Amino acid sequence: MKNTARYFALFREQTGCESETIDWAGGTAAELFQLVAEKHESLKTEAAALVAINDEMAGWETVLAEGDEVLFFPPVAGG
Amino acid sequence: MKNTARYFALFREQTGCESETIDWAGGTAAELFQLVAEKHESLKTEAAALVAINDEMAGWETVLAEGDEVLFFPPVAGG
Amino acid sequence: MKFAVSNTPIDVAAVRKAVADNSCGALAVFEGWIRDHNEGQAVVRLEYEVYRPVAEKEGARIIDEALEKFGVSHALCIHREGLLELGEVAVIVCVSSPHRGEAFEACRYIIDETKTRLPIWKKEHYVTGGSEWVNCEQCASAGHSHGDH
Amino acid sequence: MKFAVSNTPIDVAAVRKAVADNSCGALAVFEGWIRDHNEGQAVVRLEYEVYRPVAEKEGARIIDEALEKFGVSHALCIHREGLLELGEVAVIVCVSSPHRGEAFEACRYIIDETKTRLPIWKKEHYVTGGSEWVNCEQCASAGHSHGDH
Repeated sequence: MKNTARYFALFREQTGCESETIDWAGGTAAELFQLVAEKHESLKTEAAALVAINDEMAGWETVLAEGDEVLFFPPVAGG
Repeated sequence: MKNTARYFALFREQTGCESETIDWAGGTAAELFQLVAEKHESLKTEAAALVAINDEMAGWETVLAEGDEVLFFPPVAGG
Repeated sequence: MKFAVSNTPIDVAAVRKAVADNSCGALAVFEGWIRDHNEGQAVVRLEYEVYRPVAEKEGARIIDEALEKFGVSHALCIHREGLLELGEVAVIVCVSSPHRGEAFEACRYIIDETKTRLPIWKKEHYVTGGSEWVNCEQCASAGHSHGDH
Repeated sequence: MKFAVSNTPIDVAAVRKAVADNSCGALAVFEGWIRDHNEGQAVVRLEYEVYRPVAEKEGARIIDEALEKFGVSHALCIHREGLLELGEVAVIVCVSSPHRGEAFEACRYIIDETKTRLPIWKKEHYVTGGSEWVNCEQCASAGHSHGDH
């Protein structure tokens, strides 16, 4: 199935990419992250990273649906 | 010995007096307050009252010296 | 200056600016406003009586305690005296520091101590025409005791 | 409005005024300022990246949680995005309520949640010419974990 992956801040710099379509077997948000981390070697897993699906904050264990847009947020630092 | 007693806010209204000289046998600030409370019947003892001696905050058990000016503060309510 | 009593309206922007510092990442502010009610009574204005010689000395002491205790960079407190209308600022506390935790704690400490240690009294004037001296909030609610006579 | 992202300087006086209310006796404010140093490095400016669609929704949620949890009257948070110079206000939180305890607690809650839950990132630009994305403060200091992957 197809999902869009979007990268922000540090992740965008590490992947050199803002957004890409991933065609894969499907699974959880965490599994998609693992897949794109294998593709982009410089993308480092961060324990404090957050994920949103279709503009709503979500858990890493959420199972993705066809066409979901998955936002990968590196550790946040507002304020 | 002689001490000056000064009254503020509620205490000034209850005694109808800003300041007076007390000629007495001497003792603690608490004892002076008791004495003036007997003189001014409408002066009500307040558990949260504070006392200052010569413009410094003090404890009620402080023994007064000749000429000390004793400030009787009703319960405070700043802010 | 660390603590002052003012008989004219408090310039909030000026107090804030007085603690500005490029080495500080955090500012915590508390303002006490004249509220239109207290314990079920409608209030029209408040009158603050301040005994300045002790209030100024003890107020500066509270600020010094906060600077020492919480290690903040700057702290300033201004308290009004005289007649105040609804919505006016009765007291302001501004604290700046590198990080936010200590700024919040020092700000809270300063306003709490200011309300219980300084010779400042307020008289509420009611819509009904009456007026009354207000008791310290802890005393009124919980029989809290500052003295022992 | 409860939460907003701004790409122009924050008007502190206007935010304060937005929570004014004659039934409130207390205002608690927090401001985050651009500090001239971080972890030993001299900073010249900061750059904030904000993903607005999620930040705005989640920011409004944080304010609603604070209103509900602490029972305060009004709460407002504005966060900057873009390039900020030293001393500029990066974020402001204003909370008003009848009494001060809940105003302080709600203000602290809002800034703490804002710093850890919203998709906002900052890049520090150093005097030496380099720049770096800043990690969330809890993660940097204590291996604090938000996710589980």
